[in-house]
Amino acid sequence: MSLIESLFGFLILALSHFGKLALIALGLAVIFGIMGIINFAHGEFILVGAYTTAMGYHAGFPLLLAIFVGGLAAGIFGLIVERLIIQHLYDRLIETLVATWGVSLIVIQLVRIQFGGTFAGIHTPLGSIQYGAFSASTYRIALAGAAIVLFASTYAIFMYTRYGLHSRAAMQNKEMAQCLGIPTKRVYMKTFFFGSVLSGIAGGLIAPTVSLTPDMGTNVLVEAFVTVIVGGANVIVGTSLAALSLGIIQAPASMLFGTLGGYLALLITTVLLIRVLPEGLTGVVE
Amino acid sequence: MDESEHATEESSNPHHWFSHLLDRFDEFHARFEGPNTIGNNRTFWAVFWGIFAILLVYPMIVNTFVLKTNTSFFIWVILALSLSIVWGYSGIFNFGQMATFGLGGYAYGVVAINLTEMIGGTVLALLIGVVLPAVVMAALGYFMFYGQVSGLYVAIITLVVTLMFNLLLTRTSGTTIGDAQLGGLNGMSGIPTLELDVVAFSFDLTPVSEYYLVLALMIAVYLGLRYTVNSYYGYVMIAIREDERRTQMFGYDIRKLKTALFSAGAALGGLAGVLYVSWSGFIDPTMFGLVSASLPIIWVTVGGRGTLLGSGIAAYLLQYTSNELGAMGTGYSFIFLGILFILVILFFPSGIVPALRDRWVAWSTTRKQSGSVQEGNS
Amino acid sequence: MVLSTMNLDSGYGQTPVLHDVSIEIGDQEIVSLIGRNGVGKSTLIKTLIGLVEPSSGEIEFEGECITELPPDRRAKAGIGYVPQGREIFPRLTVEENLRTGTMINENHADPLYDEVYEYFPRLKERTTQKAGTMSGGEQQMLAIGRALVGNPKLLLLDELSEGVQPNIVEQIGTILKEINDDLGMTIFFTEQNIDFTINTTERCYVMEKGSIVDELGPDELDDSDVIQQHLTI
Amino acid sequence: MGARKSTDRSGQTTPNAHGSGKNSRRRFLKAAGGLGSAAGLSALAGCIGSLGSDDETIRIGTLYDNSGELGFTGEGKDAVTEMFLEEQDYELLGREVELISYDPAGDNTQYQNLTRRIIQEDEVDMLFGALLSSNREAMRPIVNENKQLYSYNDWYEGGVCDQFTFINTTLSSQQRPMIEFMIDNFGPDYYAIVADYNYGTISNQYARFYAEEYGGQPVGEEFVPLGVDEFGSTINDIQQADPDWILSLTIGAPQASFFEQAEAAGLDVPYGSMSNIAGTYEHKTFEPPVMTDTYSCFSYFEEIPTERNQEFVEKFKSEYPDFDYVFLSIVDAYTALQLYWEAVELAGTVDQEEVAAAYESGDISVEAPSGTVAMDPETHHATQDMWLAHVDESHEVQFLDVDGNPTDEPISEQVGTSDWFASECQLASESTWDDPITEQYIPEEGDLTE
Repeated sequence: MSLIESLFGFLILALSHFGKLALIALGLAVIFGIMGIINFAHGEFILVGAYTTAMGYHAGFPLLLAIFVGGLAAGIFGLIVERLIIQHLYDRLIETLVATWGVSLIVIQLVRIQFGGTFAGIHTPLGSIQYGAFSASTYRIALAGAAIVLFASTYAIFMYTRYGLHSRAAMQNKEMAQCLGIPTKRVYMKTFFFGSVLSGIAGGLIAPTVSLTPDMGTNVLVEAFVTVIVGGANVIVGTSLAALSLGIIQAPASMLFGTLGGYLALLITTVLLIRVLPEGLTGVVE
Repeated sequence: MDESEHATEESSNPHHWFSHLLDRFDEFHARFEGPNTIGNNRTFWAVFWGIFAILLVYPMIVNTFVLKTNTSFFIWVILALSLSIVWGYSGIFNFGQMATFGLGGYAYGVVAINLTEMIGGTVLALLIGVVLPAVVMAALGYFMFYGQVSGLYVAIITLVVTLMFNLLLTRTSGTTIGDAQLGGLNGMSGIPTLELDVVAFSFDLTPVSEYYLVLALMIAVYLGLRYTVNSYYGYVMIAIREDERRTQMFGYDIRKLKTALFSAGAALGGLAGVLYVSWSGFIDPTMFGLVSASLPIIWVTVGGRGTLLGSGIAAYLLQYTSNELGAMGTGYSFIFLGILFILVILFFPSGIVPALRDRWVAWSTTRKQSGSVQEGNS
Repeated sequence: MVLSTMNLDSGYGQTPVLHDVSIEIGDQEIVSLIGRNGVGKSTLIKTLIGLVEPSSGEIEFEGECITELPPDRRAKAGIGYVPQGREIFPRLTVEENLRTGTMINENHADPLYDEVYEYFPRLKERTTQKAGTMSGGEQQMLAIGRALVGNPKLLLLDELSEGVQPNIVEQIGTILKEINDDLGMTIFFTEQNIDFTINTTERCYVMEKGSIVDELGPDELDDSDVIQQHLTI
Repeated sequence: MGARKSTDRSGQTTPNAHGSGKNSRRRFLKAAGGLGSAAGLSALAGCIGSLGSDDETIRIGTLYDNSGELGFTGEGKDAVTEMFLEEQDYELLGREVELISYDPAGDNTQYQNLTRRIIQEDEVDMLFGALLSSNREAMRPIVNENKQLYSYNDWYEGGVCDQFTFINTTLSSQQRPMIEFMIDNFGPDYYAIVADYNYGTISNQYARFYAEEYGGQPVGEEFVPLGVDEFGSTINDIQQADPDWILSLTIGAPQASFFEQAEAAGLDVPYGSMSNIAGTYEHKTFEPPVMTDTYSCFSYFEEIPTERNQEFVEKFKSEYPDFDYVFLSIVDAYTALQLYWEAVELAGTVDQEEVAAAYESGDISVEAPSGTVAMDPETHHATQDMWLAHVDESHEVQFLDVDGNPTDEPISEQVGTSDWFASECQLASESTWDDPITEQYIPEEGDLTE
C-alpha cells in the first residue's frame, strides 16, 4: 500500500473514530458537566434513540426525520426519568450512579422482552468512496461531520440562549444562581432533556452502522465515559478534543495491532491522561 | 445506650454475679465500639451473638444446597466489607474491588492447580491469592495517589483497569500456566478446594467445614475492621475521607496512607476471591466485567456507605434476592432488581442500615422520654 | 413595610443559630445589621434569601408571606442578594454575570445595564473579561451590579467590605447611598466595618448570639462610641 | 398434570410466564425457607425439602437464560421445551413429567447456584442447560460432582468428553463441508475474522486444519474482542490482503455490525461463515443486500425444505409468535428432548446410570426437525446431516450441493466429530459411571494433523 493510501486510510479511520466517540459522549458530557450526574443509563438513551430511529425508518420516514424522532423519543424518556428519579437525587453523585444503573437494567430487559435479541437495522446510506485499492463508507465520514454540527449547535445553545447562560451559571454555583432567581431545578430538567435528546440523536445517527441489540448501550457506555472524563470540565471544547485525540490514538493502534490493540490503546491512554492531566484536556486549553 | 444507663441497670439488678458478667460482656465489646460504627450497645451485641449462635447450628438444620449457597453469601459479605473500608470509610471511590477478588481467585486457581500434589499447596495458593492483588493494587495506588488523582477519577481509572483485565483474560482461551488452563471466556475449572494442613491440624473442606471456616473468617474480618475503624487508624481514614487537604496539613502523608489502605483492601478482596474460587472450583473473566465491577459499589451504597454492618447486610440480602429471583425462573429478574435499586436510593438515600438506625434511635429516645415523663408524674 | 420578620428561629441542621429575631425594614430605607464575627448575621441574611430554612417564625416581603418559598422565587419577587465572598461566576464574562441577574424582580421588564455601568464604569471596561480573573474589589462591584440589574425592591448585602481595599469600600458605600437615593431601592446589609456603617446607614440593628439586642437610630449612629461598644464586647 | 400445565404461556405476548400456579408456590416456600433460616426460622427449611418428592413424577430441569444478553435465545429453548412436553402430554413411561426451569440470567455465578439448587433441592432426573460454553463449564464441575445426567445443546467448539454429558448440536468440526466448498468454488486464500473467544479461536483452528486438508490457507487473521462493533481497520486490512473469501467467526450481534460496515465500505467478497445465519439469523435482521453471498453450514436452518421441518416451524411460530425466526438453538433443545425420551424409553426407567447406558447403546436415533440425529456412544456427541445455506441478494436462503447447485438435500449426511476428537474421546470403552472421565479436549497446535 502506498504511503498516500495508508495516510488516507489512517485519516478516514481517525475521523470515523472521532465521529463515533464525539457523538456517543456529547449527551453524557452535557448532563455530567452541567449537573454533575453520573448517568449510568446513558447508553440506554442512545438505545432508545437508535431503536426509535429504526422504527421510524421502517415505517417509511426519511432517515433524517427518523433520527429527529429518535432524539425526541430519547428526550421524552429522559424527562420521565428526570421527573421520577433524578430530580430527587441532585447533588448526590453516587446515588445517581446506582439509581441510573437500575434504570439501565430495567430498560435493557424491557427492550429485550419487547423486541427480542436483535432488531431489524437500517442499511447504511451514502455508499462508499474509493481510494486506490481501498474503499470506505461515506456515511462513516459523514458522521464525523454530523458530530461537528451537533457540537457547534450545542455550543451555540450554551453561549447564546438564556437557558445556556442559566445552565452555565448553575453549573458553576448552583446556590448563587438560585439566589438570583434562576430556577435551577427547571434548568436541570431542561438540561437532562437536552442531554437525552443529544444522546437519542447520536443513537439515531449510529444506528445504520451497528447492530441494534438491547446491549448496544452498555457497549458504548465505557467509551463515552472515558471520552467525557478525558475531556474535563468544558463540555464542548474538552469533549471534542478528547474525542479527537482518542480517535487519533485508536486509529493507528488498531491498524497496527488489530481492534483489541486499538481498544487497549484507548484505555491505556485514558489512564495515563488522567494521571498526567487531572483536569482533563480542558485544563490544558484554559 | 450509654454508660449511665448501664449504671442504673446495675444498681437495680440484685444479682451481682450477673451484672458482673454483663460488665465483662460490655468490656469485651468496648474495643469494637465507637462513633464510627453502628451498634455500640449491649442490645446490639446480644443480637449479634444470638445470630451467630443460630449460624453455628445452621448446618444441622439445612440441606447441602442451602448451606453451600449461604457460604457463598458470606464470601460476598467479606468482599463488601473490604470495599466498605476502602470507599465507605476512607473515601477512595474504588471501582476495582471486584478485580481484586478476581485476581485473588485466578492466582489461587493457577497456583493450586499446579501445586495440588505438594503438601500445603493450597495454603501457598491462598497466600499468593491474598498477596498478589495487594501488590498489584499497591502499584496502581502508587500510580494514582502519588499523581494526585482523586475522587471520580480514581473510579474511572480503577474501572478502566478492571476492564483491561477483562479484555486480557478473555484472550486466554489457549493459554496455560503450568497445568492450569486459563480458558479464556470459558473460564478456568477444576480448581482444587482449600486444604488446610497446618502442623497437627488438618482437614479437608467439606461443605460443612467450609461453611464454618468462611463464617469464622467473616466474623473475624467484621470484628477486626470494627476494631480498626474505631481505633486511631479509623479516625485517620475518616479524616482522609472528610478533608484530605486538612489531614495533610496535620502532617499525615496522605499518598502513602491511601496507597496502603487501597492495598490492604485489595488483600481482603483477594482473600474473598480465594474463598470463592475454592468454593466454586471455577472462575472466569466476567468477574472483571462492568456488571460484576458494579456489584460491590451497589451493595455498599444500598447498605450505607461508612457502615460495615450496612455493607455486609446489603451484600447478603441483595445476593440472596438476585439468587431467588433467578430461581423464580422469569425474565423479569433484572427489572425487579432495577426497581429495587431505585426505590432504595429514593427512600433510603443514606443506605438502609443507617436509615433503620436513625429510626431506631428516634423511636427509643421518644420511648425513653415518655418513660421519664411518666416517672416524673408518678 | 418592605420586609419584616417575626420571631424567627433558624440554624443549620440540629444547630440553632438565630433566636426570636424580629426586624422591620421600611420602604426605601437603608438599614444595617452589626455584630461581631459569628453572631449569626450571615445566617439571618441567608434565611431571608432562603438558603437557610427557619425552624419557626415568619418572613414577610411586601406584605406577602415568603417563609416557605425557595430562593429563586424570593429573587423573582424582588429581593437582590450580594453574598459574603461575592460568589460571582468565575468562568462567565462580566457581561454574562450581569445577565444572570435579570431574573430578579420578574415584574420589572428592562434590565438596568446602563445604570450599573454608570455606577461601576470599571465593569463597562471589562465586559468580555472572565470574572474570575478580576480583583476582589472589582468582583464586589460585579456582585452588586449583578443583583442591581434586575432592579430589586430590596437589596441584601452580606459583609461587603470583607476582602476589599479600604478606598474601594468607601467608594462602594457612596454608590449604595446613590442607589438608595436615585432608584429608591431599599437596602439591608450586614457589616463589621464601623466607619462604613456610620457613613452609609440610617438605622441599625445590633445582633449578639443570634438575637437582636438593640436598635440604633440616627442619633446613636452619630455616636461612634456606642457602636464601638457593641462591636468589641 | 396440574403441576406443569401451569407453565403455559399466558398470552403469547409476554414470553415469560413460567412458574405460575403450584410450582411457583412451592418455590416460594423454599425461598421463604432459605430466608427464614437466615433470620432464625430455620426449623421450617428442613421439612420443606421433602415436601415435593414424589417418586411417580419424572422431573426435567432446564437452565436457560431468560434474561441478560442471551435471554431471547433461552426463552426460545424454554418455549420449545414446553411445546415438546405438551406434545408428549407431559408423560413419559406413563408417568407424569414435571418441568423445573430457572433463569440464570447469563451469569455464571447464577448458573452454579442454580445447578446446585436444581440437582440437590429439586433432584431432577435429567438436566438440560447452558447457552454459552462458559455457562456449561461453570455447570459441569457441579454436574459431575453430583453424577447428574446432563444435556448440552447449543452450538459450540467441541471437545467436551464427559461421562455425564450428552451433546447434540453443530460443532465447529462438523462445518467442514463449508470450508471445502468455499475453497473449491472461490479459491484457496481466505481472510479469517475471528471473535477473540473460545468458540472463535478454537473453531478457527479447525478451519485452518480443514482448509489445509482441502488445499487452502489463511492470508490474514484478525481476532476481535467480544462486544466490539467497530471494523474500520479490519476492513482496511482485508482490502490489503485481497482474499478469495472471508471466513466469518463473528460472535454476537455487536460483531455482526461487521457485515453492515463491510457493505457500506464497498467490500464485495463472499463469506464462509461458521457462526452466522443458522444461530443468529443476520439475513433476517439486516436489510438486504448486506449478507449477500454468505455461505453457512449447520445442521439446521428454518428454511430446510423438508415436510417434517415445515410442520415444526409452522407449529412453533403459531404457538410462539414472538419468534420471527426459528433458530438453531431452539431446534437443538427440541432434539435433545427427543433423544432423552428415546433413551428413557429404551432403558425403561429414568435411573440416570441406566439412561446413560441407553444413550451409549448406539441405538439412539431420532427424526428431528433437522433430519436424522443419532447419538455417538464414544463421544456422547450427535451425528447428523449438514446443510449448506446460501444467502442471495434479497436475503433468501437456498441450499446447495457440493457443486454449488440448488438442492433439497443436505450437503453431507451423518457427519460426526473430527477424527482427532473421536480418537481422543472414547467414553463408552474407557469411562464408567463410577470411574468417569470428565474432560474438555482443546486441540493444540498440530493435534489435529496427527
